Amino acid sequence: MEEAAATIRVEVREGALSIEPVRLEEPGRDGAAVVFHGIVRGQENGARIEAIEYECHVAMARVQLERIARRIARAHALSELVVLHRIGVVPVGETSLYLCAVSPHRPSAFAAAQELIEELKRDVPIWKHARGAHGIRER
Amino acid sequence: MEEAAATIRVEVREGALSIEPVRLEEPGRDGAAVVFHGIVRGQENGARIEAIEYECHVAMARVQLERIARRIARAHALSELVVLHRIGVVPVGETSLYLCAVSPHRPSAFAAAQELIEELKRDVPIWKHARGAHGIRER
Amino acid sequence: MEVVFLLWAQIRIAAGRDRIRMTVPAGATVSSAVDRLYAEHPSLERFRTTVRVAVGNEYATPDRILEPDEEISLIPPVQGG
Amino acid sequence: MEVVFLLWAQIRIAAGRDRIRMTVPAGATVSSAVDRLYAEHPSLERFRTTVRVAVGNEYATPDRILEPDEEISLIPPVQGG
Repeated sequence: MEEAAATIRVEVREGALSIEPVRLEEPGRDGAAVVFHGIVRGQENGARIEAIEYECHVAMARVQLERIARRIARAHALSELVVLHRIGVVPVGETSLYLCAVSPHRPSAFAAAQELIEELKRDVPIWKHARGAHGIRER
Repeated sequence: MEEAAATIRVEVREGALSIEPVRLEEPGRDGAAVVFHGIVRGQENGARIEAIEYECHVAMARVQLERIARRIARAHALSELVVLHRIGVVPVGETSLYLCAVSPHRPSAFAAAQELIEELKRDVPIWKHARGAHGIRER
Repeated sequence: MEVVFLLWAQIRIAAGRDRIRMTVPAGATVSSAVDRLYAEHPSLERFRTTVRVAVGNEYATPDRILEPDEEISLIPPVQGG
Repeated sequence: MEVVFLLWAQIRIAAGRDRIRMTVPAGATVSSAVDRLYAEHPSLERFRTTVRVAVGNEYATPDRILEPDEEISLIPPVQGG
């Protein structure tokens, strides 16, 4: 069973993320689920902010993220991998990046989650713009 | 704010875990939440099983786990740390260990989660007994 | 033939627009088109050392041959997550 | 004075019970009490190299002095998570 391709869900879009509780597709196979929430902080370069606006080359971001997810799921023999990136305006305290890696084994789930974030932060065309208390922003 | 002591919740007990969605106590402070589910697999040493029965020195386990959690929360400047270990009979596919580490920063949340699991697996007095399809077990 | 440069983040802001159409010789490579862009828009030259170049949805090598109307993105360091 | 050994997992199963009361001299150390346990219950001796010893809720060093009625746990390699 561990050789089968992983179930992968990748989304890059505006609006609150559709985060579901971890539910295993095949109970008995998997021993570990690692979930990550990347959350918008209230400070950016020392200044108080109210939100981050994420600019995104959406078509390219989806292609790149999908490829990264597929490569990492295979490399770590994951069973399931969900990656959701919210774009547009994301208020402070809300999740901009959600990730869930399910695997038979714990180390691979942790390694996959961390690698995926590293690669996302290197290759997926998304940029941040801080939004201050008075809606001041750079464009 | 990052100097304040973390909010810590540690539980070791029978019955399904009281897992709540990640909710931040202080929005704006935290940028990362790492959640881990350790799940009972359907195989143990190559044989099909139906459940794991976790034996536990409960009083000692609570003391040890609480101390590990406190040390790790401090070492990684976490904001919140939840560790729930289910004991007694845990059916295949259900969560035996739940962990949530909330931090201003991503690397510390990941490091804390993984370190906590390592230390738990070294020092917290809990033992596994496989339960087969016919309820056969070793005691 | 015509190609389209898509500008993102600080490059978009510096240029004051999100795309620049440009005429290049048929068979032009990514690097020759990019050189021409910087020559025609010298204020963008300062981004040269930090941007990566994509064609369509894929990062592209400098010797990649362009087709008519392809979209060339100048990708400043990304900040997702 | 009396102390109580608590037996866990494979040691409990091997002994067929979960505790053994034992009389030790006042001021006995953990290591002297454990030595006496193995002397009186040689079938448990084989666990000696893998168990860790706790008193109450804390792991204990061999030279730890015991108090009356303290609980000494023989902790085989743990398997939580």
